[in-house]
Amino acid sequence: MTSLASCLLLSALLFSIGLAGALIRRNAILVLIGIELMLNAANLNFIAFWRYGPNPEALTGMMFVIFSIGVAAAEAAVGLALIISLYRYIKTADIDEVNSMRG
Amino acid sequence: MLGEGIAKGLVETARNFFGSYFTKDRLTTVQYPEERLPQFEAARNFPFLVYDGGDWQAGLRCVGCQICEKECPPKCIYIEKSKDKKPDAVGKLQFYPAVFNIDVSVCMSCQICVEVCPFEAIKMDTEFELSTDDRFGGLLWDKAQLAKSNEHYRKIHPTEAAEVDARLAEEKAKVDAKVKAAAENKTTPTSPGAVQPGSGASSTQ
Amino acid sequence: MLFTIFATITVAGAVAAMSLRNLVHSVLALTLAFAGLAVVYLQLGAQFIGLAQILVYVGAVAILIVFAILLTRDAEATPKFIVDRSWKSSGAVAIASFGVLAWAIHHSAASRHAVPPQPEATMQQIGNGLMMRFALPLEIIGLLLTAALIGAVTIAIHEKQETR
Amino acid sequence: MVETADQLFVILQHWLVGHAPASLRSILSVLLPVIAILVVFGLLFAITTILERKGLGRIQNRYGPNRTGPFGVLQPIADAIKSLTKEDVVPQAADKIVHFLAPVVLVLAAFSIYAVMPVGRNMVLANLDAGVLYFFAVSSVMELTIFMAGWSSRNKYSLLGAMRAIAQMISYEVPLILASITVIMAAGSMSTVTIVEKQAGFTGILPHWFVFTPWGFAGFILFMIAATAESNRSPFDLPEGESEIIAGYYIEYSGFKFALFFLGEYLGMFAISGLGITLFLGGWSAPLSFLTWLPSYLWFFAKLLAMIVVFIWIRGTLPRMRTDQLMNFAWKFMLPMTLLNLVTAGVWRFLPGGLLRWLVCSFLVVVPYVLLGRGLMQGWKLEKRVYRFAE
Repeated sequence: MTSLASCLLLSALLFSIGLAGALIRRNAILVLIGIELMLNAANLNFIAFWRYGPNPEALTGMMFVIFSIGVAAAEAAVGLALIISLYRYIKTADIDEVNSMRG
Repeated sequence: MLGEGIAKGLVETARNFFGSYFTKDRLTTVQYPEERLPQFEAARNFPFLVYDGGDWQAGLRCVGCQICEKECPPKCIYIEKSKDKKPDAVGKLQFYPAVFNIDVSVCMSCQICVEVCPFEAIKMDTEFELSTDDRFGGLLWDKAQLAKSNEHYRKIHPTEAAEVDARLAEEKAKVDAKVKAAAENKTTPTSPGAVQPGSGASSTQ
Repeated sequence: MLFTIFATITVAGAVAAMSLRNLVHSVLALTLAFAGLAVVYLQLGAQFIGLAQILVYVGAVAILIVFAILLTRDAEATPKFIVDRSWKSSGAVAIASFGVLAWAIHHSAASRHAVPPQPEATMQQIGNGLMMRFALPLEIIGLLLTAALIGAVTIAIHEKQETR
Repeated sequence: MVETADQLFVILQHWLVGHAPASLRSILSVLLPVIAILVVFGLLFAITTILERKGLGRIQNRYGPNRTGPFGVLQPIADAIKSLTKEDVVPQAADKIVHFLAPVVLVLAAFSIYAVMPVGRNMVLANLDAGVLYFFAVSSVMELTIFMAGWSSRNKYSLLGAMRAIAQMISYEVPLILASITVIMAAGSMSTVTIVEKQAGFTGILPHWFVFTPWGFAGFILFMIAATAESNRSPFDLPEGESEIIAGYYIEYSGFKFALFFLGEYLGMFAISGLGITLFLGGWSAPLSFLTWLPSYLWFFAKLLAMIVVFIWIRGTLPRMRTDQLMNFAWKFMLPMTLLNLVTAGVWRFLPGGLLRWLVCSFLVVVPYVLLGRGLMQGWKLEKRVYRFAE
């Protein structure tokens, strides 16, 4: 029963799970994982609309996902580098502890 | 240039590979159960008890003094001294070990028991094919398994055995001389005080 | 049918990733979600995207996260509170967003179209698209990735020297 | 006759599927090649273990295993029985589920790589449009299983080994992919079958393999170096260095799970050799024009065995590298070389055929090699080692 609606529902579910995780969990790495999940949900939307959309020959949705994967990889690299450098300063990856602006 | 050494190494290993098929003396491996390397004379593995003559029970040199039991670092020797005395190799009445066990799974082949034994009764064997399917009983050797003839000792450690034999012969000669002297003393009465300390010293030795 | 199975795997992986206490476990669950999503892409006819998803997410991003977890040494310690102080309101926001999205999907006109035939997306077409129509975005992505590489390296190296 | 011999297994498969009930046909047509892959490469694993042990033995002037069966050829069976009957020890602190999953996923991933491997004419399970990408995608899963194994064992050495393995595999994946991109450029396709077909045909008696071009030759060497690193084989076997981290990520594995790891490792090696053959050595095509009467699959497996022999030879020759040497080699030599090789392949494509093309491209390959090699060796202080106490 693969249809546009089911794909979109899966995507919405993934997005909400990612959002909930990013908002609820305290660990910075898990927040990053949540953001990755949300990006993936968006990618799934692009693919679904490319597949069921009116003009699949243009490959626009697919191209967007390729670039989005590239951006997500860059984001993960920089985000994790930030988390590691943050950890070096304050010895925790718990974002609730990072509430002061001391360098 | 990068890679030269690698090429050289590859040629060398290839030469080894093919050479091993053509020149047999390249192969250093000994095909063990069929071929064996001669053992070194100083090789040692686990201790055994030396006996003289044909009967191991009569000829056992061990007198059950328990020095080795006390000195053994991993405490793998267990001795029970006998209640009665039997004549030993030289004919003197001695205690003998009623039980003499060595747990070779514990033994560490340190040879301390050999060094402390005053009677040359315990020596190191060279036997190494000792595998057994019984982990506990199979490696706990009793007196019967431990007893090996002096000829065996001469065979595995010829030089050392010759020294020991010479020393024992010397001692035996000394004892014999004393016995003879004592016998002569008994037949021809001389001062008994001169002999007494000498015989006392030899009995404590 | 297959879609349902892989969608379930994906969602289960995502839920596990966000709820497990052990961080390494949650990354492994995340890779499961990524892999499930890759299979969904393959089912939708996007072969290149599906394989790229596995290559990038399972092969690179998951490994990167694992390295970060081990470098921050939180893998073994399970903290007392794994959730935020404001978890109630955050959860409500997430549920509300899902509600809105689901409502929108249910009522949108886009999902009522007939299912079109499987569109073609050969590697040739994708390559031509990337090299011709999307050449500029490709260059920009290359620039971005280089910048990200250099940025990540400088962040890590700079901090290391300062703590010494 | 030649045609029948070549297509023997294809015909056999069609015949078997044709005789099955209609409802089973679609499953059977997939299942049969899968079973064939499992059996053939499982057997190849057994053959390779004995070949490796014998070969290494001979290189070191030993006999190698020669007790089980004639010349020790039954040794793999003895090993299999031993590993199957051994006790499976799981550390108490280990993460039981992950510890169990790691070898299973590794072997699954390793076997699924073979789906895109053309082992003969018309003999490929799935002719994917993105076959080469599939290969790299699936082999990247193997990195994750290594991490799973190393982390779940709760052992310092295994974690260290896993981290070394991952760092090494990620570093060498870049030159591996870049080296194979040259072929993808030249063939204009990512499908393994199309790549092999592009290398068909002969000039005189020599085939049109990509390895017989300057960029192809350099690409092949670079690919094989990266492949050696990727499959964690000597001289890049630091992740499982016995003398330093006592077998790395599979310290805590025993019995059948250890055998699975072993299998996965060898399957990875075969797969990457197979990819090298497909990309550079013309896949299943014959090496000389008058040898085409031999069946195609025989050629593929002959090439695969030759690659395995080279792997064993290298293992018997080179000592293990140090981590800094490994990383320097990857980033200061392999990466620039593969990037320049990419340029060379482009130049080759756009220059007209003839001697000039050969000269220019050879120049483009050799000069960077010499310069980069010199740069790499600059830090090394190579001198004859003097042994003070030995000798």
